[in-house]
Amino acid sequence: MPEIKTDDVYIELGKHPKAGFATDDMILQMGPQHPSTHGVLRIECVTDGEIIKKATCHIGYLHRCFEKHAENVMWQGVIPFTDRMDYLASMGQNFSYVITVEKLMGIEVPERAEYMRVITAELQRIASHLMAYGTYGMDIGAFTPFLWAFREREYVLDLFEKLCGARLLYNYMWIGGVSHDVYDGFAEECMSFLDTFERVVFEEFNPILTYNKIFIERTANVGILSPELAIDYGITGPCLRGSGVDWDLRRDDPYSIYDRFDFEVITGKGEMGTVGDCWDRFMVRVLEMIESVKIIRQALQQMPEGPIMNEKIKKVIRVPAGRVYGRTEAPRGELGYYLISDGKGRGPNRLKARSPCFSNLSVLEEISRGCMLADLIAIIGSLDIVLGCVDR
Amino acid sequence: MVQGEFVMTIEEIYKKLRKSFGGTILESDLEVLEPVVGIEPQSIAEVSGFLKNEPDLKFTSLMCLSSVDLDEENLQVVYHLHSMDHNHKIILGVIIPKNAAKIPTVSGVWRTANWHEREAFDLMGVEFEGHPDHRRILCPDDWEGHPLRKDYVVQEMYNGLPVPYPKEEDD
Amino acid sequence: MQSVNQYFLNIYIAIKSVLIGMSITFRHLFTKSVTVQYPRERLPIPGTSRNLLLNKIEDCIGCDQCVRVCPVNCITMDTIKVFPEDDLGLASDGSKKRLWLPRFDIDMAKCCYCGLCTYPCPTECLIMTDEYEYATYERNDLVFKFTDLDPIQIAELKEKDHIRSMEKEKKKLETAKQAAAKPGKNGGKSGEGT
Amino acid sequence: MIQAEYYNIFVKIIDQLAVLDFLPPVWKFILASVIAALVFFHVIAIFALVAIWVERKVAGHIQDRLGPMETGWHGVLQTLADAIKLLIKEDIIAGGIDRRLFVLAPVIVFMTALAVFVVFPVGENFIVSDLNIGILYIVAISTLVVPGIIMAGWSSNNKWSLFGAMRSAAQIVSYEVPVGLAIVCAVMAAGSLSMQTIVESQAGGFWNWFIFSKFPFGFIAFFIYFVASLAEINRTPFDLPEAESEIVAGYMTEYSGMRWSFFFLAEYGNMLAVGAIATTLFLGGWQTPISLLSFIPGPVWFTAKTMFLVFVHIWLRWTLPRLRVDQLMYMCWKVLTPFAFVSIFGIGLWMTF
Repeated sequence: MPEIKTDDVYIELGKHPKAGFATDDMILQMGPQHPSTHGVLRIECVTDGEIIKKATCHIGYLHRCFEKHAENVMWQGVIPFTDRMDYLASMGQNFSYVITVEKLMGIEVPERAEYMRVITAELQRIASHLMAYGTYGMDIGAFTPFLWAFREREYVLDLFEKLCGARLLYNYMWIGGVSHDVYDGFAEECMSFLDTFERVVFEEFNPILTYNKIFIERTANVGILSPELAIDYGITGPCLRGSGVDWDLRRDDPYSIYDRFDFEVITGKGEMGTVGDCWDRFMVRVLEMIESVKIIRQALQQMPEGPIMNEKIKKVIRVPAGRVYGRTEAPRGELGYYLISDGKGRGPNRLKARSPCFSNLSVLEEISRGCMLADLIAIIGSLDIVLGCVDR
Repeated sequence: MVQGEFVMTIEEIYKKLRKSFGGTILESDLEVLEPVVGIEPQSIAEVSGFLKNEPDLKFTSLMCLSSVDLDEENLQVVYHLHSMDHNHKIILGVIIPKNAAKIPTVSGVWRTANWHEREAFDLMGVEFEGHPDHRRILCPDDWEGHPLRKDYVVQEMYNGLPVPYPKEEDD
Repeated sequence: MQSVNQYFLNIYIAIKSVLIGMSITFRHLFTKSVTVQYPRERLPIPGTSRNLLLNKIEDCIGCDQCVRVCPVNCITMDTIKVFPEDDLGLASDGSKKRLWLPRFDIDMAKCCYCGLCTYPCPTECLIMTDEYEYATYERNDLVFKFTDLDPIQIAELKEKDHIRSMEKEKKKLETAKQAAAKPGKNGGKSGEGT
Repeated sequence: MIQAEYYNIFVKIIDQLAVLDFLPPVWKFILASVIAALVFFHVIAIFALVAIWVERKVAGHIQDRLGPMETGWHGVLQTLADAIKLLIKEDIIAGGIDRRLFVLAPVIVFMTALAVFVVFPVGENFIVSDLNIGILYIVAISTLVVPGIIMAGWSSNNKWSLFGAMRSAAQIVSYEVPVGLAIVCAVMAAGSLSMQTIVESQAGGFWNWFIFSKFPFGFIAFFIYFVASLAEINRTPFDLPEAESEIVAGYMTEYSGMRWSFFFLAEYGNMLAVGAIATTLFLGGWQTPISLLSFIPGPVWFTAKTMFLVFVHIWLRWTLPRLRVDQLMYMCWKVLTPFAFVSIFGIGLWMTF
């Protein structure tokens, strides 16, 4: 595809080289209040009719300067802020932060707490991917799968509410353990949910949306992201795996106790079109939910008895001086926290969050060039961004 | 993907870098948890290109690019690199003075650095020379100051609107 | 020939997938709905739920831990050190109360329901209840005031505290002066006790 | 003056009223026409109220929820409440728009939806005007919706509106072709352009309906008509002109309150219209499927068949995603149109031999 320069785009009226009569490109401000930008994202599209010549992202509408906040609260006070980063996958965000702090403090977490963390993080991955499934269907124009996905997601949120008292912003994983032990019957409820969920994915979600011909036509061969481009742009998570790169931090850079579980890393195979198109990214998410189900099943069976908090953790947490970068596979990709402690303050001296959505969104300009307006919506949806995570 | 035999320890990578670049690689303490290899500011782009393209290093992915307010005088830009082919990691750190915070861009090496550098510029005020799209990213274009600096004072008014949260009146 | 086959295959797949989708949605027309009619039916709230904060003020010893840990600064607490002649009694866990609490306000409009404040509370007097419907017309009505002292008492206490701090100040000054004048000798006994 | 046998049902009623004997026949005819127009306006309005409620209930139950439940029994009055809300809303006309076109556009769109109702044979003697070119009249009138939508999109001075209008114009004009060809199939089979004659030629049981009697060509023609008519009235999966997730609300973006509800009414009026046309052309109109059930009057059959088709519209809407512009055109020109020609050819052969 030829490189489009700004000079070409803002070409003088009436002097378009390819047209015999006066034409001009239209600049379309998509957002910040647009139904399909998944929050407050503004995309400045230079369009030729319905064809996008250039789509520039303008982010920051949801910027709260979380990193500055984190410098002014206690170590455990950062956790509620991490919840609010990616508000659809709060457990994953908590997980990443607490294991980074624990790495810096050099403490161990009780076995039971590790299992609880894995179970909740994987349940959260299911909930988050369900949301991605539903909103993607809605971007393409199907409304019903959205509410069905929400129905299943509600069951996960119900489990979380019973477990820790909150439905969306959990503050569940604490430094040194987890805040609540499981209630009686959690394992049974979880298992029964997983059984119905697996059935629902294969009997309802896949036939109605994933293998619908219109949906395939809309998403296959659209927004192709080659593996080299994906790695170059720092794309992680399902988007990277959708491009066929076999990379999952849970397996390749294991943290917590993920090395004890047996699961597959799903990659895009170009089943309906080219490897790395929107359909592949979507399908990776659908199949990852099934892999998460496997992990939760194993974890529930293996979960030992014991304490859920490290006894050495005091009410006022002291962290030794040092720097550490911890990363986990959050539902949307590699979530990293770079923490600097000076050993004196009550909170982090500097916290940098490397959010997956931030890097994932940056590729939009590259892969949306030359597509149609409807395809742009499909591409944004398939990248599955959360603006709270992009803007922090 | 993982090829264990190529994994290099941080010491080996450090030695290799010292051999190729000599003095621009600063003396670094490699004993601490996650050691940072110090680099001279002007040579960061070259070192990055070397790290990415050298066959037995292959640092294809830039995990994270952070800017740090080090002390009164200095800022630091920290690069977390990771090789998907060989599964080894390195952390580079570049220290630059606050009053002349300029550093060559690495967005030509890893394109993910594009937005991360814009963020570092926006929030910490590090200027990246040669960056293709050097604008603020998160704050509005006409915002004053760089919020993540420790000495940052929030501006009183922005486009005629008061910025700081109004102080509660004691009843 | 290939493309002709593909053309008919595509039409066949399209019609088939539409019919499959329609059969699934038709089945759902008759399944039971999963929603509840909110104001009339309510889902049970689990015991762990984190909603409105409540402080059992008679148990509060004013240790300030909740204020320090709160990430959004929604708790405001004023304390006055107890006077020697007063006895505030014991908290339910047996620890002695040493502080008057003329002010313990929680601004629920700021609260982020993280529950961090309830964890370090030594007497477990600050809890999160399952009350979740407390919408108000005024934002100030969301500031919950928990002190059990009436305004007159608070004014008196503040006055007393002021006098005490003034005297302390005076005493300190005197001590410093005496220490400067006659090092080693203890003085200023007359200033003690009000 | 119009011939006596084409006098519509309203003219007949007014003729029989002794009270109105003092009026000259022309005035009686005008009075009858006005009454007819009012009646059909209310038919559309009431149908729209019911259809919106049905749509919401069907949507709710398909999505495992209940839909409106508060106003009246299972929310039957919800649409009425919404209508009242829309009526009393502030009439917002944004700055920088072409006022006259903006005001006129919903009227034109609604009028076209209303005008096609004149020729629907609801029962044996129940038709407002049995024009001998009835079906041609429908095709001609329904095309008038395009200028209305373009006016709405252009006058709004909004890029999304313009996108919606252009998409809609392209879509409606293209899909006129398969619609017209599918109609031609029925016209060829019946040998008449009159709606009443088309229905009468399908008498005597459901196997005589054109959808079954000329199998498979009748069925293909019906299928093409049904799919293409979905596109004509901008329903899912062809709802690109108002695709919420892409172009906000298309040509309706700047409209609110009363004017917006006219578009809304027109959409449901159009649903009823295409349902009625499909019923008339392919499903035997008011004819009973089997003679055993002939005690049920014709209008009931007509309404039932139309409602079933409307239900299928609703059902499809809550099942399918949306096509893209180029795929829409592909479907029109490369799938529906060739098959329509095949079915015309087939029916032609059938009629010859």
